[in-house]
Amino acid sequence: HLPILQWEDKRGLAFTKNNLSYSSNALVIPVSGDYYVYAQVTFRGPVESSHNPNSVTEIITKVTDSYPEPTQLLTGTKTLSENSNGWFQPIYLGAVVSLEVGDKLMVNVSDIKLVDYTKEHKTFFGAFLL
Amino acid sequence: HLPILQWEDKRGLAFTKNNLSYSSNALVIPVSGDYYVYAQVTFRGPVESSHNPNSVTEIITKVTDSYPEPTQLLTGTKTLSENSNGWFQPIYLGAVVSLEVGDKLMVNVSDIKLVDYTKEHKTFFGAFLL
Amino acid sequence: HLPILQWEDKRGLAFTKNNLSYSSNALVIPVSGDYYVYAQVTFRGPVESSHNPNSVTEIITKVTDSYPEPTQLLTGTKTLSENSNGWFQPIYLGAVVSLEVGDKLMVNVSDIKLVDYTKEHKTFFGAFLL
Amino acid sequence: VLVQPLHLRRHPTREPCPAGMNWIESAHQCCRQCPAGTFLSKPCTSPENGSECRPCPAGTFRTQPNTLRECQACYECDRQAFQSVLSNCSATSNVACGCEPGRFRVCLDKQCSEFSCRKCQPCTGRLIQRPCSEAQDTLCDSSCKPDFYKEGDECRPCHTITLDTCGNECQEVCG
Amino acid sequence: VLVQPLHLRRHPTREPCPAGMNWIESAHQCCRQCPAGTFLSKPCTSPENGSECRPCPAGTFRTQPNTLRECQACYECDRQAFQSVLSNCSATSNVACGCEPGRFRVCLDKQCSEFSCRKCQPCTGRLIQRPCSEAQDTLCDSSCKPDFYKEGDECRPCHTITLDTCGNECQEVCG
Repeated sequence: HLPILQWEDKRGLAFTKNNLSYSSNALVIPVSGDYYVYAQVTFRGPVESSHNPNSVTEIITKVTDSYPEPTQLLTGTKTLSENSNGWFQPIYLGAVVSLEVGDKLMVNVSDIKLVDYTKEHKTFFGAFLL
Repeated sequence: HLPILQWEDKRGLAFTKNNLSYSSNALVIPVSGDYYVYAQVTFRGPVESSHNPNSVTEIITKVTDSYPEPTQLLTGTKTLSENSNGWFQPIYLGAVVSLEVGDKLMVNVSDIKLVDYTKEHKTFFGAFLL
Repeated sequence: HLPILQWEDKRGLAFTKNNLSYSSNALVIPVSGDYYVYAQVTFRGPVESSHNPNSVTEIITKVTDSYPEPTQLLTGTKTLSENSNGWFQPIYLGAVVSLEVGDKLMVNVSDIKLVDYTKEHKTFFGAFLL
Repeated sequence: VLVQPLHLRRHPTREPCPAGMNWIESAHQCCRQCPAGTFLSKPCTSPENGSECRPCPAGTFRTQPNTLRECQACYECDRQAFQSVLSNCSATSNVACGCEPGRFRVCLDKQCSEFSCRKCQPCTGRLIQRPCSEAQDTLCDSSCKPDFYKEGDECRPCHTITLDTCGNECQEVCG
Repeated sequence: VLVQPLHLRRHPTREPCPAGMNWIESAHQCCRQCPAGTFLSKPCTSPENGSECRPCPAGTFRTQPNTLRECQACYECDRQAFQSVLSNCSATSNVACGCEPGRFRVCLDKQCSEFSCRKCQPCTGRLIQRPCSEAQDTLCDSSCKPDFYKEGDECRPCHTITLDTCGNECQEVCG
């Protein structure tokens, strides 16, 4: 599977409340219901170690005890044409999904080395119950 | 007018509830109020039949009995520069709009042949009452 | 600081309610709480007067009496590769932020001359209390 | 994927309204439409007493009779992209934009709802087959004007050359 | 930045369920898993009496035993991009897509979950080292076939040339 992003859940703009907790790279759903789930990942390159990619992908996935495989909920995939000199590419995703208590939400990316993790307002992830 | 997208409203991740129904390609608003309306369309190409476009557009429109013409609520339009070999371009739109009971919401696109309909987590459309 | 965008808050699709008011280019928060804040700016070019940019940036910032400097809440920045003839580039941002009564929300952009202000459904800004 | 977290009773069935009238949910009846250029500020209380219509505020318009609570915001012409106003926004019509003199439209989509204004080509040293217009660039004659000689795909005036720098093409024309 | 505006007590600690069973929150107990190809339409009321499982509706599937309330929607093959169906979606397996005959896959990401189908090169005038396949383009021989001469990086048939237009390369081969 694609690499999973790690998140800061306490410092700066980050926070959790009402039992929506964050543990081992995932948001843990405290009560069944419909949630608006969203995430933005800013990709940037080129980065020496990884060959010049021709695309970047961000996927919000759900892991549940009721099924052995993760479910892809939302996917943003964009091809890159300008990867000679420096480039930036934000991908925003957001939608309503039905979740069960105990479900875990995670963000996967095509290449973790291309993720701009330097500023909390460029790459972020969240959810709220409707 | 631009072609209107058709949606799956029951199978997989798709669902409707609380009387927000889907019929003939449109969401039908059951109660007047402010809604957060959103949609993502993933465009992809090149596709033989349609000449290589230089832009893709996604528009969320409202149709109402109170006016003979559709109203454009949200528009995302992006020019394309990388369309020699395969390309992908997601466009996400979302905002709060005031709607009346009976209003219909639809998603129009510049070229229906360029829409990636193959995976439900790449192209999606929804709304919820605030 | 980067230039601040001005907004229409009454005519057409624009509206404010529940004391969330708009004054001197900012949304003013009437009650402390968690808000989903969002904005889309459609950039377009080339525009003679401004040299051909190689990137565009949109930032949602917070200004508060409790701190002399603005806080960057959300940032979307994209490099441009196709700016010989006409180009369009929408950037959408949205997330939940904790705000205090009296806080002001604004949208800054890298170059105001590149903002497509011609149609209300292409560039928009809003917030709602969860 | 659509959801709306409120439990609601189905709204009552509506008979179609007679021509010139629209069903108003909040008034639970048909009300007379407001004419183009106005909007419905207060719904009618009974079909007889008309709806209260108010003119669209400056900067907004409605091209059709309606029972909407607000008018549509006028578009603006893209001054920085050399667009010019063909006709101003009025209460009953949106603004219409074209290109500044000396420029023509380059459509960015099929409907040409988005377009940029590019400089017309000058046809230096050539006759103009078709002048530049809103919709199309100038069409230049393929051959050069009298007293101009061809150099690559440019037409150069004879009087600027000295005989020794003059190739055979230029000899023929200017010789 | 994550938030969730509801006040809740922590849910009771759960002992892991025996193999073949999953904890069902709404039933507050372990229930038997539904087999692949079905979904949990009604949770069990006690561990003994099994869960009610229903087959996945057409156009959906589950490859594994589960206690989910719905099946996953099948993917579709991208006909407009010359993809073809290798195996149809069934109740227990997603659709599998490949390329139409005469085309090969060009992966757009590392896992090749997204790919376009490009035309195989024809190797005109050359021997085929390795034929075109789903995964790779045809590999042509670097040298030309007999009775073909090299012109740039193309191989041209001898019979089409007339001696006077024949360069030295072609003289050698076709002479």
